[in-house]
Amino acid sequence: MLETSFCGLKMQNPLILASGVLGVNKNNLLRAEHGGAGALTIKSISLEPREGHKNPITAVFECGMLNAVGYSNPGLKEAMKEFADLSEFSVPIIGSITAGNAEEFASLAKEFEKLSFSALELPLSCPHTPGFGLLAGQGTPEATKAITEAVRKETRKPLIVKISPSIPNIAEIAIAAEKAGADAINCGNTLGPGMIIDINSGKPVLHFKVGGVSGPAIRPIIVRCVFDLYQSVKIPIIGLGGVMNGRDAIEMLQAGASAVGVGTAIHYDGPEVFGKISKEMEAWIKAHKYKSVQELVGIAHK
Amino acid sequence: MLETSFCGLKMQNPLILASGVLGVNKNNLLRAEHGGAGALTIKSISLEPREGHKNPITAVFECGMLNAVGYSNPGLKEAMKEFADLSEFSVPIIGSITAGNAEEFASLAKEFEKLSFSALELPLSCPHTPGFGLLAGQGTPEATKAITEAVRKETRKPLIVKISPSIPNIAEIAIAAEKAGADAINCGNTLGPGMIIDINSGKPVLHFKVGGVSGPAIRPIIVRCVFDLYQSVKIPIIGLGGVMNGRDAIEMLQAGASAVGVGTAIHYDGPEVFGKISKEMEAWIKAHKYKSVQELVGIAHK
Amino acid sequence: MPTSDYPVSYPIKKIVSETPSIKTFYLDSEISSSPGQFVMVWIPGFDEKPFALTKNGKEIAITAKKRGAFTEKLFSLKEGSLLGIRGPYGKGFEFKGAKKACIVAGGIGMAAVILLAEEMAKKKIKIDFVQACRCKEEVLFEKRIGKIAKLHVATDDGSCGVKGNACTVLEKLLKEKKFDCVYCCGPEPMMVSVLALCNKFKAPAQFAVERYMKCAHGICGNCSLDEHLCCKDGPVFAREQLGKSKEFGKTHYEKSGKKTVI
Amino acid sequence: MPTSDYPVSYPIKKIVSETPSIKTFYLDSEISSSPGQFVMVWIPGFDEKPFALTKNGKEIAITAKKRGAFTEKLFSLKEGSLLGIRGPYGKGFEFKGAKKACIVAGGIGMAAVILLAEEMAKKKIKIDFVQACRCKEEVLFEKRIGKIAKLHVATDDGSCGVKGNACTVLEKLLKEKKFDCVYCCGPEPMMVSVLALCNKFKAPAQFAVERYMKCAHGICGNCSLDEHLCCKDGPVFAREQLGKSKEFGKTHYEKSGKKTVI
Ligand SMILES: Cc1cc2nc3c(=O)[nH]c(=O)nc-3n(C[C@H](O)[C@H](O)[C@H](O)COP(=O)(O)OP(=O)(O)OC[C@H]3O[C@@H](n4cnc5c(N)ncnc54)[C@H](O)[C@@H]3O)c2cc1C
Ligand SMILES: Cc1cc2nc3c(=O)[nH]c(=O)nc-3n(C[C@H](O)[C@H](O)[C@H](O)COP(=O)(O)OP(=O)(O)OC[C@H]3O[C@@H](n4cnc5c(N)ncnc54)[C@H](O)[C@@H]3O)c2cc1C
Ligand SMILES: Cc1cc2nc3c(=O)[nH]c(=O)nc-3n(C[C@H](O)[C@H](O)[C@H](O)COP(=O)(O)O)c2cc1C
Ligand SMILES: Cc1cc2nc3c(=O)[nH]c(=O)nc-3n(C[C@H](O)[C@H](O)[C@H](O)COP(=O)(O)O)c2cc1C
Ligand code: FES
Ligand code: FES
Repeated sequence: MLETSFCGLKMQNPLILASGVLGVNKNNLLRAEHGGAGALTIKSISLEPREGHKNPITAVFECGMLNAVGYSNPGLKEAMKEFADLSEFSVPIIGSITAGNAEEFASLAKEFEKLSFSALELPLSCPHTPGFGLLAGQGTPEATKAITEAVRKETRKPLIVKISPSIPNIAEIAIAAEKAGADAINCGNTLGPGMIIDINSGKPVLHFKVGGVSGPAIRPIIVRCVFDLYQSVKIPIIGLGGVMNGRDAIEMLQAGASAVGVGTAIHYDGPEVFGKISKEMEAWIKAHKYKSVQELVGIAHK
Repeated sequence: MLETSFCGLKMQNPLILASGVLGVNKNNLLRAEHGGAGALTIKSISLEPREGHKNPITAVFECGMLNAVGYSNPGLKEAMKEFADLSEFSVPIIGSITAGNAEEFASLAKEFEKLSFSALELPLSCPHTPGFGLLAGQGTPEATKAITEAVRKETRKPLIVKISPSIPNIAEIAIAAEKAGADAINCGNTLGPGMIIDINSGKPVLHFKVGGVSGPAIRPIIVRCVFDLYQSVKIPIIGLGGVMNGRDAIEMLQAGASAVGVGTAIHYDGPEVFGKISKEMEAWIKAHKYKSVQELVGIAHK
Repeated sequence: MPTSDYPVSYPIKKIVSETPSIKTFYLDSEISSSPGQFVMVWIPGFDEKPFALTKNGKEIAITAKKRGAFTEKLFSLKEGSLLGIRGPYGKGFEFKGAKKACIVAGGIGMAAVILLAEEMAKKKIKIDFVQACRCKEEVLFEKRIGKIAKLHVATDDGSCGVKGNACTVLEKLLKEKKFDCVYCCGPEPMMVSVLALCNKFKAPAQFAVERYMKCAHGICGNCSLDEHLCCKDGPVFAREQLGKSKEFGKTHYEKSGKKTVI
Repeated sequence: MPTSDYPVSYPIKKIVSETPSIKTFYLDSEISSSPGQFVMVWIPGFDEKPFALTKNGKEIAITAKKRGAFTEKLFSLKEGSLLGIRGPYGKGFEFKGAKKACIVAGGIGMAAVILLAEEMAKKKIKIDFVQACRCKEEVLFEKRIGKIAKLHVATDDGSCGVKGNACTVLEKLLKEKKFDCVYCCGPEPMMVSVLALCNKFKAPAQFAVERYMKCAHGICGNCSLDEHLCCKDGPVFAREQLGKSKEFGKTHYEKSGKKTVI
């Protein structure tokens, strides 16, 4: 009942592990698969290894989480080893790469083409890592076009462009990605950035001072973005941000998402949250006499 | 201990009732004064009466609230009657006006000059009312400059420009306002907009479909905006968004706010929330051996 | 603190025509409210208005009188159509310790007090129930009240019960008996008269007051009655509170927030 | 679900030099944790690392060994300096029903088991406590342990207790006695040896394992040990779990997420 296909990826349910939440290594990914995810995204990989920002890299507040991990990752060379063999997985794995410019993106994509990822995702939208994403000016239609086109030349895998809900004119970005050859939009990355201060010391808690906001706090904004994008682009959309339960996942589908990302929910319910959300979706779908998740996609536009 | 002055307004505490939360009439304002507010902002008034959007105009989610009131207000003529006599109040009252363009703003300001408001606030940042705020293009440096300059000519009252936390380059807007003669920045209005869907009917809950997000969900983003603005402008800042308790208010001050707005907290704790927050602030300030709230302003920058 | 509060819609299970102008809509939405509280009823994509519950618990019901755009749309709905509900909101009637009570309802004000009568009956409170309406056909919930209270009907045209208004009946009752409390809901001019009567007889009294409601959770300020917010502090107010009011029976705020004479 | 979880800072109340390389820092922050859990300790504006609590309740303490940048900065702090704390995190040691226990600690691994010893002593559990360290000067918590357990010291240079390592002592003990459980924390190579010994003697055992921790709440994935997350599923693992591990004693993930041989 929850089976679906997204960009040709066959999924047992529409729930995708978000990039950067677990996903650092195959161990993590397996855990999320066993937790019930329909597909898995790896943590974004850069050309060189990165330690990321100093700790604290996350701060949980009463409505979600701030993070400024700073794209810590072992770099392309290590990633090529870690993900060389994906045969132990029975769900699709989505590669994620991050870089400072179109050229670097393209060279990463070229290498990733050798791996058996089912799709490739480009986050152009991280709000808290100098040299990358929004802090490298990747949140414009021009940069989106340039990067997407460059990567498109290097990959035949389904190409997902991940955009920022903080950009007022989000449709422009998505349209630029679509025109440049993207097969799907992931909407989206963390919001903000935001800041939390430890009032006793007067110091921002995150070492990078600011971090992207995820979790339930941002869900209504993501839903609105997905709703807008559904009217702006024809390619399918991943709704990602603040989904905690079956209701939230169904809301994303109704707004126009064809698949639903899940990240911060793992903080609250562990990797088993995928199974929980699936069960809740199934119960609702049954009770409301739908036959498949596809039927739900975009019905809020009727 | 909590006494402060903001733009020359003498306040018994730094807490200001946010515009549009209660504030529709003097009854409402009195209630907030009795609840312990240090100053009160009226609901924004437009030239003509407005019924606003149909219901639902608010939707409370687990992290705050969405609203799309649509600037319902009785219009200038009625407001001139309602607020003709403010002598019963013992705290400063801030007038708020909203309009579609600089000219209209100026003519409203001219009329408001006849009333005894202690200051005048210009919301250029509402995300959900066609013809006003962001939907009228008021979220640009150019529009901010034009409107602020036009109003500046008509008023000698302290002039507060209220800006949107949804604008990536928020400092640009604040600098434009400062240069155009604003005496303070209110940061800020609701975030987004966002959307909540009733999954059973597949319909967005708000009649206007989308609405601005307020409450705890947006606090970290507001804190970051205030932190950024404190480094960008010299005029004082009102930190407004998601403040629920003494800790949150102190966090805003430390980020750089000289006064702290409170709106959605009233949903959770009623108009008495001002007294509650004041008490919590006082207890913390005593325990940490500060002498005044002024000492706290901006210390997160040290 | 952090719970959501927005309408969730359910299919209408049953629609009952109570009178030529009044219908009751049953839904499978579970809400437990106390009498006098209200819910917001949403016609998805259309509009949303406050209503009293006339049935409470695992199955709920609202009873509406056709007046304007919203109730017209409501009356056009069929069984199976979706209605959104949020609430309950506000403070209900106080009846702890009461032994003898009088309920006075005018027109669709009935909807706000029928559950009160039934709850009080469960607590073995003796009830005199005064219902005022236009004519015989508009008498509401006759059977439900008959089981639990002494019903006194007043109609404008005398087609049922006494010819006259609620006060005609109430004054007689107040002369004869002493009530622990008079509970009243109806058009505001009627409530003003009832308040005056209760003052005269020094009878404790509570009134369910209508104001134009939007948010229903104490945020928008539109429902104010003096310093009170009808949606949170009310809609039920005691005689003493209304006695001091500068606005009860005189002014209210329209949808735009404009102050208008009632 | 929705509670916040970020460091709150408190002034250091007292600093005690335990050994030439180890200090204990006392704070007035109230935390109740179970032995084996850990907290994240933040030097505001500098960095944050995981530490065991060596005192629990209304006043807490952490005990640190000077190693690299973080502990150097920590050692430079004075009483009154602020330290941020969040936690406790992870799963602690299981000791319900145990009657005779053996604790084996190497170096600063001591910090993770001192409260365990004290909690077990409260439950009248008999404890043999094996502490292995470099030399006499580095013996930690001698007095605290002396009161509640039989302390066996092993030093690299033989300047105190047995000359040798933890296993030298443990093997002797395992030959003599039967323990309900062996609890172990120390450098991973030492734990690998202890695990082998316990396997040999079929002694139930639990180990507090270190992995590079960042978020500490199961999000970043850096602390993984096979499919487990050390910060949530650990840091304490049972002998059986580690026996099946492909990574214990072999590889861990660096700060960048790079897999490295231990
Ligand atoms: C606490 C409360 C409980 C109510 N319970 C019931 C009930 O159980 N059954 C019932 O039939 N009606 C009830 N009402 C009235 C109901 O909410 C509607 O006002 C009424 O149905 C008329 O709406 P309409 O759009 O059909 O007509 P309209 O022509 O729009 O309105 C007729 C009159 O109703 C009033 N009104 C309209 N909208 C509102 C609103 N949002 N809030 C308050 N008053 C409004 C106005 O004074 C208007 O003049 C209640 C009102 C309140 C405040
Ligand atoms: C659950 C747990 C509990 C701990 N309890 C204590 C304790 O009570 N007392 C104590 O002194 N130390 C404890 N540690 C180790 C402590 O967190 C630091 O690793 C250690 O203090 C060294 O940090 P440094 O920056 O001074 O030295 P560095 O030179 O930076 O590090 C020395 C070694 O420590 C390890 N390390 C560094 N940072 C981390 C990190 N964030 N997470 C895990 N390992 C790291 C690395 O393997 C590194 O090689 C604990 C570690 C874990 C995982
Ligand atoms: C700790 C953390 C690390 C993240 N790292 C990445 C990353 O490397 N690449 C990326 O595209 N998104 C990253 N994200 C963003 C998430 O993929 C996701 O877009 C965001 O958290 C919103 O979804 P959620 O509310 O379900 O968490 C990260 C998020 C978190 C919380
Ligand atoms: C119901 C509602 C109505 C509002 N109306 C106005 C308004 O008329 N003018 C305005 O400047 N801001 C308006 N706002 C925005 C608030 O003043 C405030 O900026 C926002 O709610 C964030 O603060 P909070 O999180 O403390 O509520 C409104 C907010 C709400 C929730
Ligand atoms: S209806 Fe909004 S405050 Fe009462
Ligand atoms: S430290 Fe982040 S998952 Fe364990």
